[in-house]
Amino acid sequence: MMGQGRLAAWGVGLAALVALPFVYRDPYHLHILVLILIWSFAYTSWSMMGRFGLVSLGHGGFMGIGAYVTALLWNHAGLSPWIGIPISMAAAGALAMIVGYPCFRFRITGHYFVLVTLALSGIVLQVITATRDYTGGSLGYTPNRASGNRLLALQFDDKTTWYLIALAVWLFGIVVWHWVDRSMARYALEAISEDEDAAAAAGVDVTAEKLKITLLSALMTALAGAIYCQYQMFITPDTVSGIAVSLQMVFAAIVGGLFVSLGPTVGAIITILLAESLRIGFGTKAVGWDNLVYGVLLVLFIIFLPKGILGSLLDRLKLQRKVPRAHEQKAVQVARPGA
Amino acid sequence: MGMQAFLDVFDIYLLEAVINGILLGGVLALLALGLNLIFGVIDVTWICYAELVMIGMYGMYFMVQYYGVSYFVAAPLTILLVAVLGAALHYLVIAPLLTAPPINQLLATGGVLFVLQSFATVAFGIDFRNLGIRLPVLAFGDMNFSYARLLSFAAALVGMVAVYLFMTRTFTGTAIRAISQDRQIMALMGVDTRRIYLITSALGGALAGLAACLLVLQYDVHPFVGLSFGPITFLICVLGGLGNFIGGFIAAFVFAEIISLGGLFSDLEWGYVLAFAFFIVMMFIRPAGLLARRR
Amino acid sequence: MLELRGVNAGYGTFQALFDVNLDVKAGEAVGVIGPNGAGKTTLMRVISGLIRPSRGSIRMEGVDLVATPSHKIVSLGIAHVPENRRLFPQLTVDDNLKMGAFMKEARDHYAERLEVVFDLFPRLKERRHQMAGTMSGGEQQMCAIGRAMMSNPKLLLLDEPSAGLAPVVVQQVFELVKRIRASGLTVLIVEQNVQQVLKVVDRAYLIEAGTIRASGTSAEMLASDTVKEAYLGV
Amino acid sequence: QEKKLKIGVIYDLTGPLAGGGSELQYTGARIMLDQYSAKDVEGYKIEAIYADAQSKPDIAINEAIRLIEQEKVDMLLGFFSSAQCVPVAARVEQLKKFMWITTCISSAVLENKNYKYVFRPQASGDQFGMMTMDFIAQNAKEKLGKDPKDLRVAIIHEDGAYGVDVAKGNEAGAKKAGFNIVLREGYSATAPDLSALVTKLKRAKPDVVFHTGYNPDITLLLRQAREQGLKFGALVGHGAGYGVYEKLKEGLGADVNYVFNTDPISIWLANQKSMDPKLPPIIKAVGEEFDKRKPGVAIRSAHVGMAASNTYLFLNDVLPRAIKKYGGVDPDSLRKAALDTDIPEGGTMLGFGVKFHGEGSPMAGQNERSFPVVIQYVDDKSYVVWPKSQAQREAVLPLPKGTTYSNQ
Amino acid sequence: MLEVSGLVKRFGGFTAVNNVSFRVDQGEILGLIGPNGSGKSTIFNMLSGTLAPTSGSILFAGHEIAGLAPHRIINSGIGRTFQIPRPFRRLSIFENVALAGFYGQGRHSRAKAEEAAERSLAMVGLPTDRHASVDGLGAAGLKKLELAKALATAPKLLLADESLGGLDEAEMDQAADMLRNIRDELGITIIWVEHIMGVLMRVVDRVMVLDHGEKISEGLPSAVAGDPRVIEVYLGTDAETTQAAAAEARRRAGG
Ligand SMILES: Nc1ncnc2c1ncn2[C@@H]1O[C@H](COP(=O)(O)OP(=O)(O)OP(=O)(O)O)[C@@H](O)[C@H]1O
Ligand SMILES: Nc1ncnc2c1ncn2[C@@H]1O[C@H](COP(=O)(O)OP(=O)(O)OP(=O)(O)O)[C@@H](O)[C@H]1O
Ligand SMILES: CC(C)C[C@H](N)C(=O)O
Ligand SMILES: [Mg+2]
Ligand SMILES: [Mg+2]
Repeated sequence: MMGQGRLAAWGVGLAALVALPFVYRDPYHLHILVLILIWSFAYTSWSMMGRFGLVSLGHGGFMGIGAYVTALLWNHAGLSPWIGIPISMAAAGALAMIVGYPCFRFRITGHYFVLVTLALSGIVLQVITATRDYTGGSLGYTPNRASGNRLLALQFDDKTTWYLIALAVWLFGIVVWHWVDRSMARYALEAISEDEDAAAAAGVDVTAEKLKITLLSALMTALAGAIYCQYQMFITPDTVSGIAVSLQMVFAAIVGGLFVSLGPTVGAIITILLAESLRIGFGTKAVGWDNLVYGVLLVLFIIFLPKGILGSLLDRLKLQRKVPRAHEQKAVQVARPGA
Repeated sequence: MGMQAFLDVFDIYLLEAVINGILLGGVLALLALGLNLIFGVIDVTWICYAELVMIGMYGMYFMVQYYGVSYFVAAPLTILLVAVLGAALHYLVIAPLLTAPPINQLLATGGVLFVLQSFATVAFGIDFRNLGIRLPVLAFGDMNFSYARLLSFAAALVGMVAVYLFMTRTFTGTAIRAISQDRQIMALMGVDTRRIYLITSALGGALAGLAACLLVLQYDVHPFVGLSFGPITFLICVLGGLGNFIGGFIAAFVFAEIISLGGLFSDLEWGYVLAFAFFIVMMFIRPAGLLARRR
Repeated sequence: MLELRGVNAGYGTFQALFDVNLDVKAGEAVGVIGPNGAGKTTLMRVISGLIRPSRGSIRMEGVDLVATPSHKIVSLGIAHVPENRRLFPQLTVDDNLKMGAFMKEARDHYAERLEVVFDLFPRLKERRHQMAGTMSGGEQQMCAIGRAMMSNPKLLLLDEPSAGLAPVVVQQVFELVKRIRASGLTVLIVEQNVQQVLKVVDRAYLIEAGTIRASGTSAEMLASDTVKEAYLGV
Repeated sequence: QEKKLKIGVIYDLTGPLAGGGSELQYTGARIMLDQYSAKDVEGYKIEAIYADAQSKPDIAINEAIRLIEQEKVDMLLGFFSSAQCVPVAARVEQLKKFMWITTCISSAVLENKNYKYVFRPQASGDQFGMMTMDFIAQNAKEKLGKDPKDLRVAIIHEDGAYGVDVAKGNEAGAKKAGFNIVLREGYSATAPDLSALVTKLKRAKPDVVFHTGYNPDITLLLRQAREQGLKFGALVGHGAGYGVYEKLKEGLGADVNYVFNTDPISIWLANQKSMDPKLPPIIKAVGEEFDKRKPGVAIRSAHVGMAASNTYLFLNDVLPRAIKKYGGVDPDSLRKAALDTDIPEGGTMLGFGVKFHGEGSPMAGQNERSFPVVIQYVDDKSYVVWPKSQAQREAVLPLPKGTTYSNQ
Repeated sequence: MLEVSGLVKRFGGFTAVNNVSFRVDQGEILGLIGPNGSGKSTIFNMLSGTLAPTSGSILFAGHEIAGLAPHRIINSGIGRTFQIPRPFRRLSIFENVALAGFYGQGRHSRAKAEEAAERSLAMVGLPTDRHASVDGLGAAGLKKLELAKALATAPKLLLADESLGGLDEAEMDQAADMLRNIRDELGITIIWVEHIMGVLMRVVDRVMVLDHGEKISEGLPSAVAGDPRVIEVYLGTDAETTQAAAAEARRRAGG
């Protein structure tokens, strides 16, 4: 139900974004922009699941697989990322299925789900580190420089090219988000996140619906990992996998706003810009203070804007429409006999 | 596998590894105890639990090394300090979020983790600090037992039993278990929910403080020491069954044995990979924890 | 014993009670009836302190309840059996009962009270180690009443105690109300089951859209046109 | 317009590596840079811009790019961790900027990369590893009373870039010397428990343990080794954590006695007689400045001197030549000036000479004349014991009877 | 259309449903009564797939459905309501029902689902406005919503669990009429669990009584209401009113 006005706004915004690198050429700022776009895409991918209460801390694992599998295939098997990326996505998807299926089948939800997936990113990180003979371990890994066709190798030195690639990928993420948002699957997933039994009684195949969204989210996250790797031309287990990366995704998505399409993007902008500017601002004059301030600000954001920056902003803009009171209701839940 | 090959791997050092596992288990069990109380019982997530332990370890370090306070005086003070910290954490961060979705709590405390780490960096510097107390070693022939670890083991055992009794036998304990299930209705029971939360958070903090007092005997303190323990402590709580103290205790040992024996076979990381994988498998076999009966 | 004067209350911007006046005398059983959404539950909540009135006064034996923190209201002798039971589903029956005796005054008589409750509901004794959440609806209702009885209250607030119960049990519940009353307890009871409740209470109030529409003795209420109208949609 | 050389300086000031030695390196480099920013070099003012990599490679990359693109620095200097050097060097090369590595040692940074603009006066990790093996090999028969083939050695290392690289050198050296490698294993520097590793060491019964690690893990390992009763004849460490004596002492107490450490020589221990006479006064000045900045340190860490010396080398030798001979501070002038460097042994505060491997060599950019030395901590002092040319005293080998880990 | 035989459900050592067999014919309304905890909801949970039976067989329209996943059972034509309403509060009333219409009927088309939603909402008397929030519903509204959701799945058999609990008398009568309408107009077979005998007996064709997980009586309302065992364990002094209600129902049916 996108109004004409909103459609127009999107169009103008997009045109401006596409035009940007041709007008503004500061390489460092473009670098930050590319990073923001890639991470926004990753955060959006995470939020596809997260918004339905499927809080996964395993996405660091998917991202790591996307990055490492692509790079390993290129270096060891000479497979172009154009083939390597789909394979890496498939690998991440397969892993998501392997962990997701039993999780959903046996009703592992809430805290338990968070922790099972946390173990998953732990495992991926440790495996990458432990197989250092192939992956370089914690030293990190660099895809070989292409000797031939740059396009085939998906390696570009030009920031503008990368900016456009990242923009396209990001846009793709937003489009998928909206596509899910407007599908019946959203109803089903909202229902599942509230009450699985009741959703099943409405005919929803709970396991299948959860698996579908998990698969989608994992595939997208792996793509984000692969793109990140191609752009940075260097990955380490700690920057693309593991619990810290997973937490970073959750953070940004929540800070931005989990329930609006641009929320994770706003989250990426805020967290990355905040971290950069605090670090640069404090410099080496007050060592450590940047992270301290950053942490305090994050905590304050979460406490005072529980729906995220964008989410709270939009709420305030449309006060007239009644807001669903999902969590207020939670405490009022009663005992359920026979459930 | 031939007998000889078997013996090549499982020689007398196997026993040592088993014992190492038990002792490490004591350490992990001690860490898991307070987290289990907070996380499992009142259903509030403290991602920054290990960082509270870190602050406690700094407390011990400064009291003992800088101000020359005796270890036995510093320990209760540290426990008190971290208990206050736990209560403050609740009051400042968790309480405003009690009605928000659980993920917001998880993240807010994740932010606190950041804050505590960088606070420690700013306040105490990046140096690794060591208490410099070296306890003797108990030796039996070729086998040795670390006193520091024996102490943790004993503290974990005593702590576990005490907390278990407190939780099941006392009215306050029962109230603590009830509070996550229906907060509103607690007032009808004559329970001041704020008080219960405060007691629980302080108790959780105190247990973190206790862990700090014992860990500081074995580990250097630095702002990132929590990273070594945080995730694994979480997994232990879940493996044992959230809120199940006996389960958590046992899970700590199971984990420690896997790490210890797994590390004996192959590289140390594989011990962790194995432990993590075991955790995932167990989640499917016994989703409600090791000791839970299958539904 | 209990006295409400000009009580207004609601949820956020929504007002559910308008200038409610209500009295319960010691030893009395008083019923509150009214259609769905009339504000009966709100009335009970406002008495036990779960929500606060925006205006008006509530006194229990002269003590101002509005000024009393909600967790202290129980120790004044008010026990509330909330609508939909609201047990602690993950605790055993025993532990639920224990929570009912949380107050200092009640803890000391825990064992005695437990006897009393088990006498009242032998079923609870059989099931004392079962998780409350897995019990049947009726069993849960017993547990909820039992829990309230644990605090040895002077005034028992019952919010639709017969909802979802089998007919025999409904009768038992009303029997129980009678017995509880006979033992000297004062009861304020909200019910949909008008016929039945009017048999056990001395007086009743009819509440509609947040205001008291009628009140009187049971007999008066049974005969009243207002009641018939409200209930039979005539 | 004023002529200026802007140098971007990156070390870790926060995060786990900061305490592992990076902050000391930063202090060393800064002492030098502060001195030079007061005067000017051949008409060029020196301006240093500092950044904290927070012990994370991605932040190191970001800061490198920012300093180059945003602050428009002419070159980068610093880097403690090889895990940061590897990607940053690749970036810098791609951007055709000049990079002067004072510290990070992994051979992987330069090996087969054929960089044109990246230079490292510092010895490389596998050199560290080979050096210690050589040291033991030369002493095996005489001091340990064993033929090399009977000598049981264990190589253990933290599994980051630095540990892995040193271990690689260890292994090559051990093969060359014909030692019996009874255990070779890596572990994560953040592991909460190393007892399984200690058990494996006990089982392997090594005569010499070669260890590469940072600080908390070294203390944890040795502490658990003591608790589990591990015995050996000698322990040889390789820089990083072993280079910070204060912390070792704090964590291990008297057990730190007789531990060996391989590092570029601490400038305060270097043999000043065979050194270029210009240098001793500078060493003294650095020492005094360091004491001012960090009062009350018993043994001035090798880390400080390493960064100071390597920074000095650039400012005093490479830079003036670039300006005078090649006309400026652009990357190509700096590069040509660096390739011209030819300093004989004794020409740096670290004792070694400087000559860089040129284009076409597999280690292009690496100083071919650098070497580390082996020192031994004895009673709160450190002494150079190897190589012979620098040695200040005989090594105490094996561990004397009665010490905690002694297998005598 | 439904044939249940030897159904058993144990929780740990406790047997909640013990060897229960019964059948329901097309177009029938079967009343299922019994004391609290006698296993009624548990049987519903097994029929709808929420719980897997410990043993026994459930034949629905000739197919074995025991132990199938709930969504497959719903898709095969069994709809249910929950004793305690379980709405999805993050969805609007309309979306709640449209969801059931879409997934409950095997995910055909969105248009069809929305049409089903409109029909069901109208049937139970809830607003068909697309944005009306669930939060505005009172107890009665929530019960209606439960029913609407179940109807939207286009069931052949409807399992109604205590649809009247907590309703006032006027609403109760309305709801009872609604159930009968559903059967009469849509031809949906119904099993109805209820404790309010006065209403139940007027509507059902046949009654089955459970006690302690076992079937103790089955038959026409009037017969069951007179069964001494049923009176003892379930009806108590309510037996007379129940009898009266049953008798009146019979008279109406006959007349
Ligand atoms: N938590 C709440 N938030 C907002 N409004 C509420 C809340 N609880 C009740 N209401 C509203 O207050 C009004 C009175 O509700 P109350 O529960 O007191 O009615 P009741 O007479 O007990 O009805 P019932 O017979 O259905 O239990 C209703 O319109 C209801 O929608
Ligand atoms: N998950 C469970 N675990 C253990 N016992 C259970 C479980 N679910 C139900 N029970 C028990 O099974 C018995 C039957 O429960 P059920 O909910 O089917 O009763 P019911 O006939 O629907 O009762 P009511 O009329 O009160 O709703 C009860 O004694 C209940 O305690
Ligand atoms: C010896 C140390 C200065 C080496 C450094 N930590 C590195 O990673 O290369
Ligand atoms: Mg009510
Ligand atoms: Mg039931």
